[in-house]
Amino acid sequence: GSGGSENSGEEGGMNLLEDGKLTYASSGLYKPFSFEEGGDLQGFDVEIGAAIAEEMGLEPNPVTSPWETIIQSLLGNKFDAVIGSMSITKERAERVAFSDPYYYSGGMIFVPEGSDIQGAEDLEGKRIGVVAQSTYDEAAQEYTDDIKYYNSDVVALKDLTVEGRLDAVITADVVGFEAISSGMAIQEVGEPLWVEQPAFAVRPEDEELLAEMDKALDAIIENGTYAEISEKYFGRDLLDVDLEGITILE
Amino acid sequence: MMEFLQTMLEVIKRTAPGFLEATVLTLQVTAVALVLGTLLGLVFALMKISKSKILQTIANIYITIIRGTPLIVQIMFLYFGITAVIILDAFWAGAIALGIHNGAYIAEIFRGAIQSIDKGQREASMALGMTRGQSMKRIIFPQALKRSIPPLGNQFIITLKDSSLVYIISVSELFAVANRDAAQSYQPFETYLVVGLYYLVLVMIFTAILRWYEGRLNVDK
Amino acid sequence: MMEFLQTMLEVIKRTAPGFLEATVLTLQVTAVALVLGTLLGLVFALMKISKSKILQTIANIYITIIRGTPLIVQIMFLYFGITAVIILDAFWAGAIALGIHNGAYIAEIFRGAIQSIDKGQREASMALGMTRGQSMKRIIFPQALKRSIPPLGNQFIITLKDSSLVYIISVSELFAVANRDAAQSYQPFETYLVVGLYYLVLVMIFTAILRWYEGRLNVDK
Amino acid sequence: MLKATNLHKSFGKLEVLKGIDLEVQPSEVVVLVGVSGSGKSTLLRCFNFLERINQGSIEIDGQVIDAKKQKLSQVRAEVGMVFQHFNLFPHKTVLENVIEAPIVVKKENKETAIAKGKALLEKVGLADKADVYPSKLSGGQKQRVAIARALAMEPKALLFDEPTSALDPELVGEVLAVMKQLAEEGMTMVVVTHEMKFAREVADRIIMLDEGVIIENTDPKTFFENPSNERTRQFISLVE
Amino acid sequence: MLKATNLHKSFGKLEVLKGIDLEVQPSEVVVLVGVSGSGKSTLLRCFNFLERINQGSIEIDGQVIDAKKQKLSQVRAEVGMVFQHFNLFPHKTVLENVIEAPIVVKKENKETAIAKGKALLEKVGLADKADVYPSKLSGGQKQRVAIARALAMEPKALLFDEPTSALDPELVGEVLAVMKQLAEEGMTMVVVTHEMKFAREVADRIIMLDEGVIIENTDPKTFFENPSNERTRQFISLVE
Ligand SMILES: Nc1ncnc2c1ncn2[C@@H]1O[C@H](COP(=O)(O)OP(=O)(O)OP(=O)(O)O)[C@@H](O)[C@H]1O
Ligand SMILES: Nc1ncnc2c1ncn2[C@@H]1O[C@H](COP(=O)(O)OP(=O)(O)OP(=O)(O)O)[C@@H](O)[C@H]1O
Ligand SMILES: [Mg+2]
Ligand SMILES: [Mg+2]
Repeated sequence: GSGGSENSGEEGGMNLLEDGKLTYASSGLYKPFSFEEGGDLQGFDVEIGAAIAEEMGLEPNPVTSPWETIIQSLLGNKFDAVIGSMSITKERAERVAFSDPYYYSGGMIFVPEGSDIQGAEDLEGKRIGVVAQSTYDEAAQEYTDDIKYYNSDVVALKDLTVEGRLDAVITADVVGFEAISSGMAIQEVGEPLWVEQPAFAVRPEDEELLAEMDKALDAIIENGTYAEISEKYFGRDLLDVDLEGITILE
Repeated sequence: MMEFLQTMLEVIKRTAPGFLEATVLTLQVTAVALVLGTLLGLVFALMKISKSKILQTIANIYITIIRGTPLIVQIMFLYFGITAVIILDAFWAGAIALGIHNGAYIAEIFRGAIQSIDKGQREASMALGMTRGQSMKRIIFPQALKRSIPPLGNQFIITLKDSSLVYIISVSELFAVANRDAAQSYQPFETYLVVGLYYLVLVMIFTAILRWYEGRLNVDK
Repeated sequence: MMEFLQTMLEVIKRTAPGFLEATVLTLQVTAVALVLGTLLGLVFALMKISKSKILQTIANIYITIIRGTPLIVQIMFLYFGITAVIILDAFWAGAIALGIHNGAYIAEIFRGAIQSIDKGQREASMALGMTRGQSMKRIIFPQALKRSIPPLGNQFIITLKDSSLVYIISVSELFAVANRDAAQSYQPFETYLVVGLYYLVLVMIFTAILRWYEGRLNVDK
Repeated sequence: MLKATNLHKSFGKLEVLKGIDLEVQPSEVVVLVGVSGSGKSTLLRCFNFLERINQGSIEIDGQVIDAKKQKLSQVRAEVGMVFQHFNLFPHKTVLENVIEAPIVVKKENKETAIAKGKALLEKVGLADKADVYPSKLSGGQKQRVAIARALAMEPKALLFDEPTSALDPELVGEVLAVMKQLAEEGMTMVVVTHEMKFAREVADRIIMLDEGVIIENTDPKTFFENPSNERTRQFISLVE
Repeated sequence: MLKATNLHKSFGKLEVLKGIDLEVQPSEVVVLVGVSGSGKSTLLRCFNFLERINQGSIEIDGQVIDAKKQKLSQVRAEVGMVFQHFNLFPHKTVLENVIEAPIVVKKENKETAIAKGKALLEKVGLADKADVYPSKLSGGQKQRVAIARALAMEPKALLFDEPTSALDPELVGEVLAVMKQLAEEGMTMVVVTHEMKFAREVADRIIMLDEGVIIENTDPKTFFENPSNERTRQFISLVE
């Protein structure tokens, strides 16, 4: 737990929950971005958050929050920022302030192995699983009314392997690939539907904090820390993508 | 205050279509769970009071496990566990998990009611030449059933509220819909207040029906 | 079968560090909820049996609302609602929500126990010249308290299981940690089975302590 | 008619009946007395196999009953029992209480059972209460219904376990009157009671139990005026 | 000592006492009889203000008690009551039962209370049970403790509501003996009982209640041998 001395003098207007600490949240159910293994919270988002905090001279304090309520919790002062693969959308931007994107991610359709679904056009009227309050929810609504909501992408993907429960899951490509490489009997369909831009989210009034975080992001990209973390989890640099000809989700 | 009421009215209006639809699902899950739970409860209650040690043990294990673990764990376990055997969609998985959960509690209600019947009743019927079975069927059980009605009614209300937990396996009942609305609208306070009202009204209706029914039963005799 | 046991053993080993840590949190949330619930329960029970209509009404409203809405809605409402007033971290918000929830049930336990004391006790004490207050404090309440212990014990066990719901406001108790493990290991079936075992063992320990304590109480007198 | 030979009965380590020998002749009325806990109820219940005996034997109508070989429910149907707390079936009307066993146990047809049941209610003076539920009756009325219910099975003997102790004093008489009438009609009866007046007037024999042993077994006159045992004398002085 | 004038008491629409006039002299023993529901308990409870009266007045020691002005708990402390079901405090030992009220109500100091309590237990023959819990006592012993408990408040009068009806017959005597002793010592007593032998021997006066009205108020001899009312005669024939 983290008790609440708000506004501290030292960090000026950064309005941190705890002095000298950057408390940032992810769902913890989004392997390989945020997950818990052996009691430790880890993953790409968690390490990026740590690097950002250190760059800002703060102690990193990663926490988890169920995705459905993560924005409510941010606005309710439960933590300082979301560093949890939250993509920039217009609707979210009305409530929170976003940093620059910190990676690009493809929204991808996954189906059970051997499914007849060949592409997005086959999704018409099918049962699609997504995480509630995710960008994939809106995407799925374009294809079908039969949407099942989950609190974890991984659990949704697992349900794909249960015959008759789901026809497809829409989630981030990397999340699906991670599941496939762990032996789950699912496969991707076609190319990413779009590319989205996950970014750090803070309360709109925390402008100073956001500026500091943007500065820190530039710095870790510059000094190679970012590439190192990305390499560790994905074997490549996530920022290293060709954005030609692909829709960028807003 | 006026402003707050204004907001609340708006939230109620905005959420009504979705919430009412979800209410139907809540009631459906509850109904299936109750029917299944009552059947299971009856079977396990009879097992528990039977003379067979094996049947007693089976019933005890079932009841101990169900009463010893949280419902939400049972739901998750059943949803991911039962799939190895049969295919169930979320609605049925949720309703069945709730039903199995209820079964243990209802079994204890029936057993308690049966054992609460004065043992003079059994003795009197046996002294008249009835067998154990006849005595149970014609003398003990009818009285026990009547005595079970208030705690069963209570259990029904608990089930209605417990049905909120199947949201976790993506059944779009009241709480699931409220969650989505709270996140979308960024009005969690108002949304949860309204969905709480929905449950409260449902519970009060349920309670009123029960009171009326209990009253009728008492007048009958 | 062998293979299954093998897998289970591995899962138990793998999850042990995280689950044991989470068990501590589960017990802490439960303990806070129980202490708070008992205090609230006492206050509201006394209000309910008081002669003041206003106090009675307040207690009735509290109990009706708490018993008429799902715990998970109460948790969400408190966590996202109360933030407007004071800042509570998730642990305290969850424990307090659980405590307030418990208060209503414990109030009914105390009230039931007080009213179950034979009215001859009150009459005998009044006939000896005691005031209502003296009679309650010295004669009725000590007996009621003893009679409350079994249902209170039961309520304690319910609370232990209910504490699993505070996962939703991101308290890292057992069920939250199990969720995370299920999402990371791709082994939901085994994970939920193991976490179920944790709860079962806790409940059985709790139950054994209670039985022992009840036994001791009975010997005492 | 009823005969116990060397009857032993224990509850766990507590030996309640320690070798009872007792024979009841047809049409005899035997009153059983003794202080609380002496084993009176237990003895009665053994006669009706509501308790399993540990040792000894019980004969009904000259036939030894073997709990292992015989269907006890059938044996029980032959010896009726009336309880202290009536034990009427609260979910059935007075008439239904009376006809339940004949229909269920003896498979009597319903019309016959009703006709006989009504006659029995007439006999105990409750013809007008046939369609009433037991909760509406006074204690004395309840006990009279219980007697009619037992009689409906046409038992060879009737056992009474303190049939009037749960009654308000002014209601005792109506129940004793019915019992007296039955005795006069030749019913074989074993009656546990504290009503010494009834014992004196109606009993053919009075038996005193003390700590699981029969310490007095004699006619009423001798029992009250010249008991053989010191404890009997004590008991009489206490209850009279 | 105790005086009721035109006492009326209703429960809802049911008028249970319909204008009772009754005066009890100091040291007098009054036995109250009547069929179940006639209002005996209610009358006793009115004397002790466990029931509020609807009309009429009650005097204690010549002083009219006004429920609105006086602290009833203080008035109650002056008139003791012994109940049918003893109502001992099960969570307290026998001695604690006896000293509870003197300490709590009369603020007696503990040593004094214990000394007096032990003397009272001696008086009812239970000195050796002082540290035992009530659950370990027989019914007769419980009732004697209840009497000691009432005496500990040094009441001006004692009310008994069927003090022996919940007892096994062989235990009735020991309680009646204590009551008789109290009567001989000059305690003012009002006793509801069905023990006609006690009434005959100990009562100064017997009062018969019927449907909330006093229909007999006379000495025992007249009551049994020459009652003025037909219903009294009926009642006597039923209970004797
Ligand atoms: N089912 C039982 N289990 C254990 N002990 C029992 C049981 N039934 C009776 N007893 C004991 O057996 C003894 C004799 O009991 P029983 O009821 O036969 O006495 P009783 O003479 O009928 O007494 P009462 O006048 O109180 O009815 C008592 O000590 C009683 O506690
Ligand atoms: N608290 C009460 N509320 C309603 N009715 C009551 C109450 N107490 C007694 N009565 C009724 O008042 C009437 C007289 O009761 P009371 O107890 O005084 O009779 P009783 O002569 O003592 O009878 P018993 O011999 O059965 O004790 C009865 O009809 C009874 O049902
Ligand atoms: Mg007996
Ligand atoms: Mg009375």
